[in-house]
Amino acid sequence: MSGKHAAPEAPRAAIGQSILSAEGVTMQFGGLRALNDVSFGLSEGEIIGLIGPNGAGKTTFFNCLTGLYAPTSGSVALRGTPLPQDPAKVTDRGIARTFQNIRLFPSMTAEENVLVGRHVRMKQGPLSSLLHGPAFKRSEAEARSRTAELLEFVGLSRFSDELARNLPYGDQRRLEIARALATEPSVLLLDEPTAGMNAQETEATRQLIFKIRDLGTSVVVIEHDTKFIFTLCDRVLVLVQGELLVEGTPDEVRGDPRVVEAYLGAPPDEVEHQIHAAEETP
Amino acid sequence: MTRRRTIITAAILAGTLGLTACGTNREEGEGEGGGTTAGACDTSKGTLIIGMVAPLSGGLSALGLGMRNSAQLAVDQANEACKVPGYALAFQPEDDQANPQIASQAATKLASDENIVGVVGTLNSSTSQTVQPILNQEGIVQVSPANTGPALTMGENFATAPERPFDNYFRVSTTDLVQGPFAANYLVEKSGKKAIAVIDDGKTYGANLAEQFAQQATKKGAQIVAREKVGERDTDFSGVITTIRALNPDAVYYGGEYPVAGPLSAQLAAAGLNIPLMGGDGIVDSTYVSLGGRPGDLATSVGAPAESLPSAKQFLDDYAAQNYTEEYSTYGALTYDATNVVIEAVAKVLANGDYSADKRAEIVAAVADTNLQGASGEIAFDEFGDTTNKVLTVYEVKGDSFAPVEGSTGAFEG
Amino acid sequence: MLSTLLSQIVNGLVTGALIGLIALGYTMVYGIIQLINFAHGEIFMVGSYGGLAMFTYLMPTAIQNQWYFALPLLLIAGAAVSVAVAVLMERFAYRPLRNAPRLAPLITALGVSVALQEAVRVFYPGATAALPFPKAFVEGTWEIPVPGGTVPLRWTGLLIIVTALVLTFALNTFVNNSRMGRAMRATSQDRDVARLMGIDPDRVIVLTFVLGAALAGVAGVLNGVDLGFTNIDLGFQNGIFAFTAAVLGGIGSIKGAVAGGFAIGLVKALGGQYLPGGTAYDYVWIFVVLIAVLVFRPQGFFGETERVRA
Amino acid sequence: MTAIEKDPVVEPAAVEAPRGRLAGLAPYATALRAAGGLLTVVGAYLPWATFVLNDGPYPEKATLEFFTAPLGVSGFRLHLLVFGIAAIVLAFVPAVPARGRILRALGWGVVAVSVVNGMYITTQGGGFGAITAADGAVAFGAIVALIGGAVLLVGAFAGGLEGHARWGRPLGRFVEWALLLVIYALLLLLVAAVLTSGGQGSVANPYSGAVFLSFLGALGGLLAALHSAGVVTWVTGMSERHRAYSAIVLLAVALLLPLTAAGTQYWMTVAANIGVYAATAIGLNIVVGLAGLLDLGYVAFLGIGAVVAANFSGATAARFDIVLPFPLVMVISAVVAGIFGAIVGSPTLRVRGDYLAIVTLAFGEIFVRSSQNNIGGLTGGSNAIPGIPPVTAFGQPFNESLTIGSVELPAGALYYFLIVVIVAAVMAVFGNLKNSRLGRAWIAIREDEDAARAMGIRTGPVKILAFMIGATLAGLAGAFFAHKTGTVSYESFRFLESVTLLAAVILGGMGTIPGAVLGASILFVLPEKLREFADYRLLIFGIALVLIMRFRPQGLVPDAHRRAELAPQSEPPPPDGSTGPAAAKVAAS
Repeated sequence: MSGKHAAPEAPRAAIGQSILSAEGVTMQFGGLRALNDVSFGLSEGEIIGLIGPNGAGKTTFFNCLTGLYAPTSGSVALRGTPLPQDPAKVTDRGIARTFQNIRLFPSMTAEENVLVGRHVRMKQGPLSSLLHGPAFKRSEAEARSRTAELLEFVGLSRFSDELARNLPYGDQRRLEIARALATEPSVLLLDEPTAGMNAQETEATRQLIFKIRDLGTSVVVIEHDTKFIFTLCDRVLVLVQGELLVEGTPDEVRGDPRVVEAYLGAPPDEVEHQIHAAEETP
Repeated sequence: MTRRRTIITAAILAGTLGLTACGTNREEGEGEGGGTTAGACDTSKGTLIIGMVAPLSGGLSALGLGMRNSAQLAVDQANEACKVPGYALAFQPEDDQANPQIASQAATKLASDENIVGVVGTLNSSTSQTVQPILNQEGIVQVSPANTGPALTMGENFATAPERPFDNYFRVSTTDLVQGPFAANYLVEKSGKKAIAVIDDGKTYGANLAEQFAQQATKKGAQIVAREKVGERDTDFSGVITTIRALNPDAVYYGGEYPVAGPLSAQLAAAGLNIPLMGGDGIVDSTYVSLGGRPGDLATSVGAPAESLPSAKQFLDDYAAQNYTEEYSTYGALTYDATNVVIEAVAKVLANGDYSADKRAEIVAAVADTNLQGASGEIAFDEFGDTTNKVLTVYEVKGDSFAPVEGSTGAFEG
Repeated sequence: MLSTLLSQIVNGLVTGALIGLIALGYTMVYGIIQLINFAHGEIFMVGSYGGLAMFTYLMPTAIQNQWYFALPLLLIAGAAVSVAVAVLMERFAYRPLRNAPRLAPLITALGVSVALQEAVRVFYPGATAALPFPKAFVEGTWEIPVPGGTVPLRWTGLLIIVTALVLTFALNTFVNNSRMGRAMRATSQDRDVARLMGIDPDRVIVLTFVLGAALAGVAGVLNGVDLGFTNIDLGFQNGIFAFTAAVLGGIGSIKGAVAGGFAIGLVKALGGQYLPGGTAYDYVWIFVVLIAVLVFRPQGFFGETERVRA
Repeated sequence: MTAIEKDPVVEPAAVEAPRGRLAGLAPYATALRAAGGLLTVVGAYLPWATFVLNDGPYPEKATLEFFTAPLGVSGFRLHLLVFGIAAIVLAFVPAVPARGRILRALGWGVVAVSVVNGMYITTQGGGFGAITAADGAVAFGAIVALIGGAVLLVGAFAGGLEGHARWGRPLGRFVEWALLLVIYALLLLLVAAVLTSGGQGSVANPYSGAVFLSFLGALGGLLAALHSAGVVTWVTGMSERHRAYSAIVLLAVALLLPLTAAGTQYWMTVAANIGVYAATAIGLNIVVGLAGLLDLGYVAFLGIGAVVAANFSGATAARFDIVLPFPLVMVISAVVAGIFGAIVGSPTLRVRGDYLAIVTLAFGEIFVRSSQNNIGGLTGGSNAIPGIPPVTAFGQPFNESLTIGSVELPAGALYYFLIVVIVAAVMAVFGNLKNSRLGRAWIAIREDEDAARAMGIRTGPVKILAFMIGATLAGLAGAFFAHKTGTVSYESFRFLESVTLLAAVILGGMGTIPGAVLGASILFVLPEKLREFADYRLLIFGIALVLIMRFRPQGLVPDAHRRAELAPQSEPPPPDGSTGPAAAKVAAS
């Protein structure tokens, strides 16, 4: 698919087969054009960063990818098959996401949150739910052991029975990732996974995302923290006012004057300074 | 905040109590209560209870509370007059919330008391449907002042193969089978109305009454130009009125009660339909006119007119003398009679012999043989437990109340 | 028949104007705090008893029969009682639940509704049954001639229509042009931002309840004057109709509430006349319309955007 | 009960410092506590009424004399005596954990008992003279006891409140089984005692309401004290460790109720009606409690089930001339109600929140109006469908009494057994579903519908399924209802009944298994025990709804999840050193 869809800028580092692609996605809200003809491709095992100033349309783009919004025009395809306009079906097909403003199920325990993530992967019909037969017990046990693994994976085992709302903020973000992973996605979309985290937590998250990538899941990350993005991603996309401005490796993007100007509307040296300042105060 | 509120609440409570405070009602208290222990009567053998099942709360409580007071009046009078030698009578009203299920609970509660000698009620036919079998199990007599559904005494096939389902059940109210046709005969034959619009409120009493009226009126050659329903909670009937207005009726027959009938009559006039409204005993009430009933409106009621019956006048005066908070309402006189039917039967049975639950069968039999001059007229029961008093009178609104129509009193004979 | 059709339309307009007056209260309260104030129908009912109490217990007999003195007094009394009850209700039942889960205030509203109705039944003398209401206006009917007959319109019905239109216009002007009205609109957009702008949301919310209740009280008295009686059941059915009207017109919209009221009135009148089942099912048609509107056009006639209520 | 409601379950870590002015009283805490207990004991022994009110026609039984007997320590005075002595003992024994809390509970109990009895005597006696001094008689029992209770409360607060006691390590399995057996047996006796306390209200026994309320006050104080002492938590923990065992024993215990003092036809009838509402409320609990969809027309499903059953019952007014066996009728009723549930639930695809509530209300009203109009000749219209024959099995009609060997079961006991089994089955359905993929999907939708969709939950079908299953359970109850009541009338299925069902769910606790049963029981038992207040029934009901929402929205038996919502500080997780700006951000997001 990467063949079909030529990237405008430098050739990407081909990590694996292309898995997710968006073609000319445009999203119009009344008179406001939130996304204008955005195209991109994601390969297996790749981590892509999506940056841009506030209101650039990053989250809108995520919503288009996950079927929450129906794009005004353009298409999104997973492994060449167009995706349905239904978040539930998209998740079933293998795309999972987290939310910018954490949306856990606050009054469920950490374990239950992840179990809900197992929803699409569990074979358990209503009748089976009702009767609690042997098949039910097997699927429940399987789901619980998988859940335990995932909680272990993100480092939240000890909070298994804790209500999501009572978790510390950083752990809530991690739990959201575990919940998304429970759907066994081939693509994971993370919307500002380090927002509100301190340096230590940010670093832990970076390692977590690498671990996820190593398991074979491709990742797209929205983040304001440019340092985080540049040290994490294989490729970086810059979205400005709904348009894809620049795409390239972290180094290419970092050096591109258009980015710097559009991103902060200020001369390059100042921006460099501000980017670093931003890293200090999350 | 919370503390302050608590203090205020406490203060209000204290104030309320304070208003009623200072002294006790000890003196009155000893004599009153049930109003039964004092007096000259011999009550050495104990107390017997007459129960009631009626809606004392909720939307129908106006009727239910009127029933309660009227029955209480009958019981109090019986005690004063030492009707049942050796026993005091007590009255125990139970709320059925106009709900068949709750009625069954109330009936079961009464039925489980050995000292219950009879039950007066219910108001709604649907509640009686659940009360009947429960009282029947214990052989307790039930006398309803208000049920009108024919099936209660004649079974579901009342028209074709009447069969009495419960031999402990009686009623002093006439069934729709009598009242509806009686009204039809009068309106078609005496008043000469040929195009009649029939409206009901969709409740058991009203719907059946209207149905029986319509059948008889058709038989007598009148045309039923419209058959409409108004909602239980409706207050503005202009829709119904406009519908029938186009059909040029010369009279309206309404199956239902006065709270709707009064305003309906007023709105008929307001829409330019100056035709009489006729209804059943459910609209014979002093407030019918104040709610909008017009001179010329007609109603049928059970028994001979009050003026010709001293007992009826007596009831009205006695009720007024008691200063009850609630009106006696539609079923007051009938409830008073129903209670007296039970009291008379108990008195007769216990004149020779002490009470025990075994006596209940005798009480039922005594009720079946009732012959009583009541506030609503002669009361006796036929083989189904229906009142044989099929005498009805037509009333017409004159001035601000219903007055009997001269010469209209009579029995329905088909 | 033309006269029947026109008569039903007139009936629908009278009913609709009344419903619309009540619906204004629903729509404003919902617009500001997203609460279906289920008890608003009872505020309407309480208003009619307020007017009745004024007439029965306070009014000098001399002016009881002079409607131009009596009617304004009745209206003021009805509105005052409604407002008092609504303010108490807001303060003690709803305000403590401002940030509670969304089911809590709705259930509270149900409780308030039951309690108000019962309180009147238990404590107002004679309220167990319907009570006559003074006919404090020109009695009689305007027979409007049309081809093939006449269309009767009670003068009191006309009074209701005119009052509803005038009050709606006044309310609309107030909300759009006054300082307080602007505060109301700001609060309905975003309570927190409004607070930052120096608006006291509590005051605005109370004002909303006051305005809605005053209109409901006026409607209660007018309804009594029109029908010649009042009862405690009035509130429930009219309240639900009014809510339907508010939704139909687009909740939050003042024009919409009244337009919705007229629409509901017409559905009831014309549905009872022309749809199968007749008047026995007119009530059902209103609910069918309600369901259809909520399912297919939840923003109503004048709703600007589709509100997704979570 | 009173005391429980006034005792929100907040568990502070350490001794809560006495508040405000009470702080100054801390040194005198022990003295105050002892004095309160002593006053209570004195109050119990003093006469309570200055007069002998003969209220009722039974001169020998129905007097207020038992309030005046100088040393008659029985009934509520026995409760006070026990509470007072307990308070004195606790005041001087420092080793008892959560002492302050227990004392507070006892204090509230004393206050409740003395207020109920005092107010009753006052209103019956016509003024304060009745409980003070009048006509040469003195009776300060109520006032002394009330002061005792108040002093006890002040003493309890002044000494500071500790956290709830926690105790009881897990014992051996068989020891715990035996203990649970004893506890559940006590529970059975307690239920029977509540039902029969004060006796059956009648003209012969006009004091039943007051005696019952006083008993409730004492019971509330006792339960609150036990809760403070950690007993309730301990028992709950034990029963959770042995869920299957507890379920079986509780079922057996419920089936034994007809053999207790409450085994009368009257209470069997009431219990069967409670069962109908409980089963329906559990169905509603799926819709409201789990899936978070408010349904204001729910009683219609009960009605649909009842109408279906009535039409296949052989009643004369039935539409069909077919008589089907009861188990089959139950299945058909449930299925038909379930289909209607799916129809009523279908707008959930497009409508959310309070709008959905109104849609369901509209459906409920359409049902009432249509059945009143006898739609399709199916509902009997205003005449209802009467004369539905009782369920029979092996030639034994369920509405009659039955003697097995030497055990005589009251009439209605068979219906009671049947409804207990039905309710148990419905509870099992609810419990199983709640702890399954489907149940978690419902809760997820309740918590955050968009997030649920993002987790792959097809919210539409899942929500409709909630309506369908809930309606099915209601339909099941409806079939029972038709035969038990014998009449199916539209009058049983009005809006107010839907509100009552909703109130049962909320009062008991949304989303919990025992909640709906408890709620339905309270909503039926209280009006039955307090029939003399029938005039105020709905007024109190309305006000109670408001107060519950205000002060205890989580219900009497809160769901573990929702309880946490209301007291988020319970057992905070160990800090992991990285929580920095977390709290503020959570609030902001």
